[in-house]
Amino acid sequence: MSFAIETRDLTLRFGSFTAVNAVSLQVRKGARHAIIGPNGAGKTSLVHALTGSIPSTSGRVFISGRDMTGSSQRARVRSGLTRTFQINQLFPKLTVLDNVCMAILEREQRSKVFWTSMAAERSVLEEGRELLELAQLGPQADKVVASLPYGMRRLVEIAIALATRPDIIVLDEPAAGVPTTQSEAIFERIAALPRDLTLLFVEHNMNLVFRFAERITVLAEGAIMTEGTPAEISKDERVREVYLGRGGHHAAA
Amino acid sequence: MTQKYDLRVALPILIALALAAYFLFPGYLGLFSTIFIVATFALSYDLLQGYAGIVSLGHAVFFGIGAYTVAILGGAGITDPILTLLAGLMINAAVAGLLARIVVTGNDFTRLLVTLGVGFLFFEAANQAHWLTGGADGLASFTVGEIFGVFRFDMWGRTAFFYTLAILVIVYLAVWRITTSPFGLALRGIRENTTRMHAIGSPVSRHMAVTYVLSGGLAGLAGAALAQTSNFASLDMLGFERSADVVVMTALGGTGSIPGVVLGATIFTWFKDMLSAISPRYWHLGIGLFLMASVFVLPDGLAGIPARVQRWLRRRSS
Amino acid sequence: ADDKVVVGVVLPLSGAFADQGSHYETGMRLYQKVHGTKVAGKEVELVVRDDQGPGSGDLARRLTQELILRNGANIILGYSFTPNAMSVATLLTEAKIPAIIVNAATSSITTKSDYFTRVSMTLSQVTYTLGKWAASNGIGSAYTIVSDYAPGIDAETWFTKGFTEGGGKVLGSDRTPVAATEYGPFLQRAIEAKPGAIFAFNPGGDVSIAFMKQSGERLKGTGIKLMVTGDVVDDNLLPAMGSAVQDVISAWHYQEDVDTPENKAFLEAFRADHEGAPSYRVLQGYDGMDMIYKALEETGGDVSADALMSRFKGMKLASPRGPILIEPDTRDITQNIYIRKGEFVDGKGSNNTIAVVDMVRDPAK
Amino acid sequence: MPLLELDNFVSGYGDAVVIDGMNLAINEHEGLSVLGRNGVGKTTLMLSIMGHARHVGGSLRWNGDDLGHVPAYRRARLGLGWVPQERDIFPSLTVEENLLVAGRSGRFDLEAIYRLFPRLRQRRSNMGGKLSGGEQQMLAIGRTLMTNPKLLLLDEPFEGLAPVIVEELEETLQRLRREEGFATIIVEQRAEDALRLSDRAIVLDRGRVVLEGSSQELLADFGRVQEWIAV
Amino acid sequence: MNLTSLLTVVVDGVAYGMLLFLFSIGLSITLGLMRFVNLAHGAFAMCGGYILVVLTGRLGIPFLLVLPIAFLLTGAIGIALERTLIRHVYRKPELQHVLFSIGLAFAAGAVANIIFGPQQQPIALPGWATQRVEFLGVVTSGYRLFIMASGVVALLALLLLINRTLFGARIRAAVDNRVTAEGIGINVSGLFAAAFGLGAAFAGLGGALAVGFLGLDPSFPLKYLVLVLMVVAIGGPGSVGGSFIAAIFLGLADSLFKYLLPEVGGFVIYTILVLAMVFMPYGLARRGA
Ligand SMILES: Nc1ncnc2c1ncn2[C@@H]1O[C@H](COP(=O)(O)OP(=O)(O)OP(=O)(O)O)[C@@H](O)[C@H]1O
Ligand SMILES: Nc1ncnc2c1ncn2[C@@H]1O[C@H](COP(=O)(O)OP(=O)(O)OP(=O)(O)O)[C@@H](O)[C@H]1O
Ligand SMILES: CC(C)C[C@H](N)C(=O)O
Ligand SMILES: [Mg+2]
Ligand SMILES: [Mg+2]
Repeated sequence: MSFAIETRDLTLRFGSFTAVNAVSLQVRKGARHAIIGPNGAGKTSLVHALTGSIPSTSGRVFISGRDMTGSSQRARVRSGLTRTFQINQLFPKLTVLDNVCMAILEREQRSKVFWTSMAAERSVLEEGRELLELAQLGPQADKVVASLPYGMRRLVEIAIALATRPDIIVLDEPAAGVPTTQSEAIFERIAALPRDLTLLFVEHNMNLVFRFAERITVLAEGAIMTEGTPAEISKDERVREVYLGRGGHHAAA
Repeated sequence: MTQKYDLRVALPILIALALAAYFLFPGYLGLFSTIFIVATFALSYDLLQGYAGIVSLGHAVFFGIGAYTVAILGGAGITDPILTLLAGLMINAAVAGLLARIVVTGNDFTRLLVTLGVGFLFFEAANQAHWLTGGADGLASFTVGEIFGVFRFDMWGRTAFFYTLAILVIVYLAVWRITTSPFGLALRGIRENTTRMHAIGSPVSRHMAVTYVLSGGLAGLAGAALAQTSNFASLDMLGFERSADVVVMTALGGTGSIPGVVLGATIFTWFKDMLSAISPRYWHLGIGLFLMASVFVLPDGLAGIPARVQRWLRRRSS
Repeated sequence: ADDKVVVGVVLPLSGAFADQGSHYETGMRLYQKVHGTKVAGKEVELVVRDDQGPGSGDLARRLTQELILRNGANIILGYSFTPNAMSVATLLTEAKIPAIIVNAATSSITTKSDYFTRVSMTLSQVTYTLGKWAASNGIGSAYTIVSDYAPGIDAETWFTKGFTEGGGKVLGSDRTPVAATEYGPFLQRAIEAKPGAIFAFNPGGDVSIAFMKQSGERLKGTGIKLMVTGDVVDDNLLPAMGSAVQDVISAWHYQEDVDTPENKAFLEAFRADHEGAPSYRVLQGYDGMDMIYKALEETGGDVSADALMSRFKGMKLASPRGPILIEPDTRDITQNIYIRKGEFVDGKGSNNTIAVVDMVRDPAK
Repeated sequence: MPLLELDNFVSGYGDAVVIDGMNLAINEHEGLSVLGRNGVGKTTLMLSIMGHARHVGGSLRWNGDDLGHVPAYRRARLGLGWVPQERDIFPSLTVEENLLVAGRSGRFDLEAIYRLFPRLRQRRSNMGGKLSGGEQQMLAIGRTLMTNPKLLLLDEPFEGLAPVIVEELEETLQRLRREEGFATIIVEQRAEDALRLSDRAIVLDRGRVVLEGSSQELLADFGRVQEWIAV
Repeated sequence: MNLTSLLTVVVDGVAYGMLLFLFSIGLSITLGLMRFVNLAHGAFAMCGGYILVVLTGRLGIPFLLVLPIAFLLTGAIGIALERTLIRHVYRKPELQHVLFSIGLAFAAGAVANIIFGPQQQPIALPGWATQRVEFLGVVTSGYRLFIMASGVVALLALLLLINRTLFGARIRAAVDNRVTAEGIGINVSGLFAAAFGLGAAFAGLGGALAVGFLGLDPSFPLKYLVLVLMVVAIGGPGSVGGSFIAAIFLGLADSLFKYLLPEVGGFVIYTILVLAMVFMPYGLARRGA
């Protein structure tokens, strides 16, 4: 079968430092797949290389079976792969609605239109509002992003990504900086996304990982250390040693 | 909200003030035309810097090419003002298109210097191409025809007044339309967060290049209008000082605000003219102190005044 | 008002060229101090505006327009730079207002409007004369170094013409960036060509000071003479040049040592409230006013353009620089050109006349 | 005498009052947790102690001396150490420079920090802005330790750190308190973790202390805490 | 063309480059380290120039003694301005820096015009400076040699200060995040005053040394701005070593092109600038921020 994401010996170097080292990763269509690993293991770097934010040094990337190795980030987005950021990357002075419309316009190739009014983009605006309703950001639509509490800004981060109508969405620590109660809400909302959407996420909150992931890949020093189901991973001695620690974690019920 | 304000309030006020000035100060028509031209130029720059976030220290290149286009065509017998005006627009858009690649790459700081360097290269090239541009002597003996074959540019500057005002209004509307369009929203996105724009698949460099082309073209209109109304084109029109002036005026007015920038250009030009008439030798002191003070008194530029007044009123009432 | 003549003055008074502009104004004011502000029963009023230097032809044009329309100027006196003068040509023609060019030196300006006349000189007049003189005074070969802009090219062309017509040979010609302050490499090229002399022109002020200092160092001991136009070694700049002026040959229409009674009076008036030697620019401002006063005297105060222009054409004046004539056909100036040699004695430099070429007409017309 | 003492302390930004009459004292060896929902003023409390918010009223004393008009950098030199919530790594400095600019003599020097966070040693010449999220967090903590503070203010210090690192860091902090007389104030979203780490805790709401007690008590009666911190 | 001529031209170029370095290094400190877009750099340089003119010319104080005075006095003026006005400008957007410092440059020029008049100032260099120096056929002047020596001394002094102490790192830290910098005990406002003073002092010294080459009049503050910006940009803002290499490179390129290919003279440095910025966006010192 073909994978939503497949990498072969994907490598990313910064100067002489190898952040991602010959990673061969396969993520099935519709999977809920987590990547964990020590700080600086290369998780975010892997996300960069996958999405083309930073061009990879060597190896290949396939998205929905198509070789996208040399393609621009734009091309990858257009083929259905979207990401969010570990540290919010929003348009802080714009309204929440404008934030998501920005992505819809790009998707619909309307962003190059400079001769008509934004107000005339009815369908875009409508879709934006619908999406915000879905993300439970409806009441915030006309607020400026900078005025929102952190947790809600985290949601906008995800809403923008969804506005590109991705087949595959890569989330980099979506719950970072959000209080426990809220982070669970965020994950529940993510989990409720359509099943045919492929989900790859990086997260340090093990409660969330073990609760929501179906498969886990452990990255250490840029390379894949092991991969398995949450139950397998939580038992793995090496993973405990380099990452989970003595406290350990168990697959949630 | 401010976007509607720009169109429904600020623009009519601008036109009304201009017309009032025409009748009240008939001896100042030349100055008014200059102000309209400079404001047009500033708007073209604001589109680039205030909306796409591309700082440039070489924007006068387009102004100058616009002026030379008129002068050279005029010398070759093509004298219809509307025609040469449009030629200024097109040629500049083309030149901007060629330059866009090297300008768009890099960061703010390098753009500043790349545009600066490009500006000087054009200056030097125009200086050397004596046969075409008249070198340092400039071009003065070209004909400017009558608008629609009817309105001659008279020495009192009446035709020039209405002509340059019309151009300003058209460019005002054009910039307003561009910045309130879907493309305008994308530009704001680029200014606010380029990383995210890339991540949603936006062709950031292409958007910036398109802005550069639009902005260059509009700047060409301003330059062409100056050559037409002053029957003259010379090196300084694409020189560094004009580029620096436009940056200063835009900042003074408040980048990213259309009426603010028009006001900034007006006040800067008018203030310079007034000071230099009062003290032809020492007026730099006045303009210097004025600019320094503006940083403290008007931190958001002239465009920030309404908001400050509002805040002040609110504080008083509460 | 009928009892007033308004002279509109357009000069660079701020920025990099403020120094130049201030000299012309000094000359104009000096004239009024000596000869009073009234002529033919009318008060002569100066309205001074700043055109900021060569970089603003359109501003010069607007200022001129405003002086005419708003201040009611009857005549314009000004323009230090060619482009600024060029920019007002069509305006003058349309407004029918005479203008006396106080400096701008490109030959062709006066052909652009019938209302132009000039009280300074043309570069062709000066450099052609210098070229001729050099060729017939023992200099067989030359190398030219001029600033790369229109006046520089004028200077190169006309020097070369005069020099080769006189039998000299130009071994090489370099053009330098206008604002260059580093001339070592150019001088080195010239020295290698082993010419009898180097001819140089540059735009005055700091650039010329830098050029002179560096050539002073470099040419010492090489036996190569340095020839320049007089503005490069303006009397007024000599204190800043130090010993570099020693032995430098130059051609110009005025310097402190001109021996005429008018010059004595002029210098005396100048020294009453200024230090050092006057720049030739002071003289040009002074003579510009003289032209206006003489014309008004003759017309009895008639300020109409035709009356004034007809007096200017063919006007002869006894200027401090010697006799001058405004050619009736070209409205351009004919005057003596002095060949001078620089000397530096007791810490003070001067340009001393070694030859006079009488009444030179602009060879370009 | 307490190390730090707030007496009816009021502070905020511009016209807005955020900390509204706070009484608080912290002694040597003591560990205090500060809990509360988003936006109740936890960060503002830290900023106020450091001298970065507007002091409106009440007093703030350090070893008995009034800190009211002492500028921020002097407070730091007196022994207040603060790890900002946003990490605020200096992006144009290398990892090592980030540490060195903070250095003041004492127990923690470069070597000690590198021992605590070996990862930082590996990345020592990387630019601060190019570190991974967790590495930045380590660096922020390390940088503050380099100032050898007596009172450590930690604003959500465990955010984005791998579980093993969190464990190690917790141990280190406990040991420092026991052995060196350090005092710590920790703001933490994971209330239970925070309580396990501290001796005492306060719960804030709208700039006031609404619940206070020893950590054990509060852990035992966690429901009451939950009331104040759940959304 | 022969070897000694070529060498003469190379020496010219190096001397010119050193002059550019001395002239621009102050800006590298204020713009590069402090991120204050100081377009009034030339005004401080002019200040040094007038100090030189007044002290040597009118008061007859020896040239070599005047240089440290110009350095200190300009630095003091810089600190005074920083304490009163400029420190309120740092935190404003960069365009406001531009407005403020351009305004300052204008005002400074006008003040010089009022005090000293618009004319070029005579600059009295000591005898050894105007001396022609010939070595193995290579011709240069005492002044050029002195400039070269001064450039090297300034380079070493600044390298020591910035690389061997934490001065530079502390400034960058404070610029990156003022609140956090204060939070770790850095006296930011004192540090900024010192750094600005240092930048001004070097501008004053550079100005005092440069006027012997470039002349001095009230238009000085803006006249050489572009050249100075270019050196700083190509060198990489804030990098002393980078500025040094860039300045020498520009000086040499300028000289050699003038000598070998004078036809393209006016284009050379700007072409270098554009190419450098397109291909090395962070300048020679690749410290991307
Ligand atoms: N642009 C860069 N230049 C140099 N090194 C970099 C760059 N970006 C990341 N690195 C280094 O690459 C390594 C991997 O970083 P990455 O951000 O991928 O880690 P991570 O696994 O996401 O860690 P964390 O869990 O802390 O977020 C880190 O050591 C980091 O310092
Ligand atoms: N710089 C500021 N200016 C004005 N108001 C501010 C500023 N910073 C914070 N606030 C306001 O002060 C209040 C307290 O904010 P603070 O950051 O202290 O909350 P917090 O408890 O740390 O929240 P979080 O859990 O999200 O970190 C909030 O209402 C916030 O909007
Ligand atoms: C020789 C100079 C006085 C010429 C003058 N700069 C001009 O533009 O004409
Ligand atoms: Mg990461
Ligand atoms: Mg907080």
